[in-house]
Amino acid sequence: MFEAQIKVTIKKTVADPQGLTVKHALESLDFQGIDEVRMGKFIIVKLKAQNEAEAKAEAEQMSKKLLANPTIEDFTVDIK
Amino acid sequence: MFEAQIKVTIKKTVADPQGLTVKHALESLDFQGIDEVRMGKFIIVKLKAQNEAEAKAEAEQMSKKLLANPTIEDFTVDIK
Amino acid sequence: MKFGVVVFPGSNCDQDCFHVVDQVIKQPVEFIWHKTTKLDNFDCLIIPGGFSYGDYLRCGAIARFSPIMEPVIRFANNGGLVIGICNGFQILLEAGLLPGAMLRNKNLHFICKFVNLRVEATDTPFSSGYNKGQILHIPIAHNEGNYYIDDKGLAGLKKNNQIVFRYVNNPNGAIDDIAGIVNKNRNVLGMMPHPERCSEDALGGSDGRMVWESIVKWSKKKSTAR
Amino acid sequence: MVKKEVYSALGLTDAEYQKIEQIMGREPSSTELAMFSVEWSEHCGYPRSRNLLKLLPKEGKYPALVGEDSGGIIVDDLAIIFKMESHNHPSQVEPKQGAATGVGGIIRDIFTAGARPIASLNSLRFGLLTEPYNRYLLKGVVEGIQFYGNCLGVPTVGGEIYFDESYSGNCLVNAMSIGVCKKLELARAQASGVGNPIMYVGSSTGRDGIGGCSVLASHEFAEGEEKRPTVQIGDPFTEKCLIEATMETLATGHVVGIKDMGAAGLTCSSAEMAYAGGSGMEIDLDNVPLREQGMEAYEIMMSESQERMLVCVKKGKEKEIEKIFEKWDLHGVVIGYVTDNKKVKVNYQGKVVADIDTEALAKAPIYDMPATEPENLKEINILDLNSIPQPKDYNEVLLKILASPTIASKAWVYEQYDHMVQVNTVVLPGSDAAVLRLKGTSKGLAATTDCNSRYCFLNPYRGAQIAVAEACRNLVCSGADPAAVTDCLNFGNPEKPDRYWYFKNCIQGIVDACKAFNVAVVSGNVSFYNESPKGAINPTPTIGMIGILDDLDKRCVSHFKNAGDRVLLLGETKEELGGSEYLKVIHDKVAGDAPELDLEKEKAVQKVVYESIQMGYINSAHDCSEGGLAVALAECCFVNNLGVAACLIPGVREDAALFGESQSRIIISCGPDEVGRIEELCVENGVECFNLGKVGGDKFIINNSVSLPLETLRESWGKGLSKYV
Ligand SMILES: Nc1ncnc2c1ncn2[C@@H]1O[C@H](COP(=O)(O)OP(=O)(O)O)[C@@H](O)[C@H]1O
Ligand SMILES: [Mg+2]
Repeated sequence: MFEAQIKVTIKKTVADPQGLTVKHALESLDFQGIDEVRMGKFIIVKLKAQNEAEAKAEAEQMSKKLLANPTIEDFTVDIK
Repeated sequence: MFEAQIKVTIKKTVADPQGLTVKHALESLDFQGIDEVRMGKFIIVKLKAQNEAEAKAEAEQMSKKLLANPTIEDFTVDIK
Repeated sequence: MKFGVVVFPGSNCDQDCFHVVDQVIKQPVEFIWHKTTKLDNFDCLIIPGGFSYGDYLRCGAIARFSPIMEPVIRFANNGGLVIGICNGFQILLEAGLLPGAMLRNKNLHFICKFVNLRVEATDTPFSSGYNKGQILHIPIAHNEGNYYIDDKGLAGLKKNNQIVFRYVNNPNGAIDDIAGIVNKNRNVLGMMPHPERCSEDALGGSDGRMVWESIVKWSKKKSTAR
Repeated sequence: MVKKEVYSALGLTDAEYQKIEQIMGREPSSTELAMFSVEWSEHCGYPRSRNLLKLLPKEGKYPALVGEDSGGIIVDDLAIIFKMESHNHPSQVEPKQGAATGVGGIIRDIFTAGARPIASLNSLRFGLLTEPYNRYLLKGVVEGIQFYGNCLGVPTVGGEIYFDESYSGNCLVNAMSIGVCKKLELARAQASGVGNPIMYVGSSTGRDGIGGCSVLASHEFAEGEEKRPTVQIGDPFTEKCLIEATMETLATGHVVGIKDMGAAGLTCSSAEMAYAGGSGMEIDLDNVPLREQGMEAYEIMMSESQERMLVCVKKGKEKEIEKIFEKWDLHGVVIGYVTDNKKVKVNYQGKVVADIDTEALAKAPIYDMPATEPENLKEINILDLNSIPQPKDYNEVLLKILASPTIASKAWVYEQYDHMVQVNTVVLPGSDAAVLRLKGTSKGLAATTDCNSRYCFLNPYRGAQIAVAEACRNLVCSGADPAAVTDCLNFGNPEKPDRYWYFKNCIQGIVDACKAFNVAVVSGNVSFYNESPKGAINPTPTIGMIGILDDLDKRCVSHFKNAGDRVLLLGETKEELGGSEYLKVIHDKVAGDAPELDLEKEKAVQKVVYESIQMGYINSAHDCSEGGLAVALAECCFVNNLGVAACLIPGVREDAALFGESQSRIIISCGPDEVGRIEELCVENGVECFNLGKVGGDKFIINNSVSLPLETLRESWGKGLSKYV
């Protein structure tokens, strides 16, 4: 059993309204020196696979097909 | 400038209907051998700090105060 | 002409669209369950609003893979009329029938209220009954109606006159105030506002009714031309 | 021997435990003990309130259905089912999910009665928004309601929000839902017919909301494993599928009974369905779909996992029903059968884990609680108006009151709710009551929730009467005939006699007012123990009410429509300031008595307005409530941007004339030609009618007291709430 950790983030070129709002919220809580906040998704998929490479390939397929929207999002997959 | 990567996950004991729905969706796309899917948040905060330890402490404070909901969520902070 | 309303689990404006077609413009209409794999002789498909699959991953992302979507795509590619409203628009984007994507509303809140829309293109089957520049009073109700497309895509939309509706006062941050677009072939429309919610005077206005009537008129013309 | 700590932690008293042993004739198993503890709790069994709830009228001018889980009325061949329920404590801990599951629960109560939900409302109370946690609660609760309700496609069409210190540490979230079906399609919440299968449908079961029962873990089971009770998470997508699947299931005609697994989950639904059907039930927990591993029997029986129901179907039809749930990707499994021995028998892993008489379980003991008037109330009730200095600048005072979050525009809230889906909402939020059309008829339905808890704190009997009267008034202003009531009674700890005194008097107030208006109380809910370390909340008997419009076209809204229309005030303005928003916001005082209320006068005013609307005499009608005449008049102006020039009511001091909250008053506007007709109606019915002035312009003027541009008023009123969020 492998655990794929998939991080989906909004592309750099696309504005992230949620990140912007969270940044303001943090600042109003007196956190200083924040340059930028970006909000994304963190998806854990536990799956059976022969080996790590296969698990990774599988999780990448899932991300490409469903978990991320290529028009606005990037993703990375880590296997734990 | 440091980049704090914050992963917010739903506590193990708390139901995650979103994860369940995504699991079904992946299965209907013919991905097999999935044991579980859990949905969380991935937040990137770029911030100024004296050093890594300070950046981490700061990001942990942010998570505690705002980014994660301690009643139902856990979080981890990595500094990149 | 025959309308079909596609029903996904979580669709919640399906009955409203059905009601308007059936009771207001009085045309034949059927529900189409999302597990259906064949479409029989529909003239116009409505992909209704709602929260297909709860919008749990991303709006429209999961519905896009429902069995019905293959025949819907084929239908569209053969020139059939498809109108996606709200969640239906999001599904059409995910399915690639229309370009772009939706982001969260700029204020991060669900917004339900009447807004003003400007009709930008009347050379589509869905808007031919309006006048160019006409202002429509029409409800929106969405969390993610902040339309996004990259610069090149936006230039393409403009060049081909694909922008059908713009907000007069942008409520959600959508790029270039875009509220509704058609594909290049002009037979697929996606719009965030809900024409089915303002097709009867009792509901505070009937500015949306002409969307349905335009479709019927276009369809009649087409069948007599044939 | 079961340790005292265990049953006490479950909330059972020594006497109750002894009674349970006596019923069982032996020491109860842990599962049985847990089952008794929830069934006899206030939440399910109402031991401390049943005696008083019995007094609520069950009959009124519309045929009433006072039933098992929810209630309703019959209108022609339709049944209109509605109920209100609290989710206060879960919302205080986790506002988004607490409010979301509150909405989910009440909606399940409606569609398990066979009625399709057509509208929701909510009544919310928070502490002052100057405190960050209260802002967090407000945002979270609204987020939860929109998240759940919008996804379901049930429009949230109305409600109310008040802010008061007494709710700091204990917010109130009362959710109301309304559904409609053909009278003949009503479903029952019962199990009967020996051998009929019992099906579990919906989501799987986890350790959600097991609450106090977790002590059983330390009682009998090994430590170590994480068995902490957890927050319930709402899953509106599943609920939406559950609604559709349930409607399809009921349409087959194969359903004997159906019940939501709400509070106390499987325990409550199994025991109460069997009891209502006069039968017994045997269930096998091994067949219950579980979400977590290693769950104990008591955990499965207590779990409050959401989006689940129990259905009793006719023998041989289970496969057909299974198919429907399969279509919607939901669990639908047979977990047991109806038996004839009037017991609930529960098996798990080859053992009988519970075997209890249904009646003993379903009939919680009833307690007579002592009630005494709070010692300091008489003192608080004293208000010498001479000690209240009259302000100099009424412009400033009006702006300040309009900006009070309790009074200010609630658009920030209701614009986050989809209030139009289902295309029935013909009067949108922002008026006195929401109005929905009833498709397929020419009729309409109006709905409102009301309660001024400050009045109830000062005078519980009259405060509760006012809540009912105001709800009726809001309906009448919308053109509806007030039809029936649901309530949600939010109070402090009933074991404290002063709290119970409030409870008792509020109920009496509701009883007498409902009788006066000839309306039944068809459903309701009690929420006790609403206390924080600082004390109890204000007594808050929220009234939810629906009204019927015979002719949908004869509906009315609260805002002015035409420049040149005349503005009349119906009803008498007295010199009273007790419990007013003015006294609180401007003088920082909660004192005096609640405004006076004469139910006969109230009925007369309502009759005049109702008839005037029916005759088509008037263009708008708005109830004068919190903030008094000046605020109500301002509210009439905003929607269509129409100003007003009005004169001052003579005979009372200026602040009372502007901001006093005298009851039974309605502001109407009408064409100049109709004034005489309305005055005539007033004379006939003995109602005071005062010619206030004229609609028009872009200014808001009240004699020499107030003169402001309408825009200035709108600015204060519009941002009063939203500036905090
Ligand atoms: N929590 C809420 N949810 C939805 N609508 C609300 C809520 N609170 C207030 N509203 C709406 O805002 C409007 C004003 O409410 P309120 O000030 O209580 O009116 P009134 O005093 O006439 O009863 C009403 O239409 C009401 O339904
Ligand atoms: Mg009110």
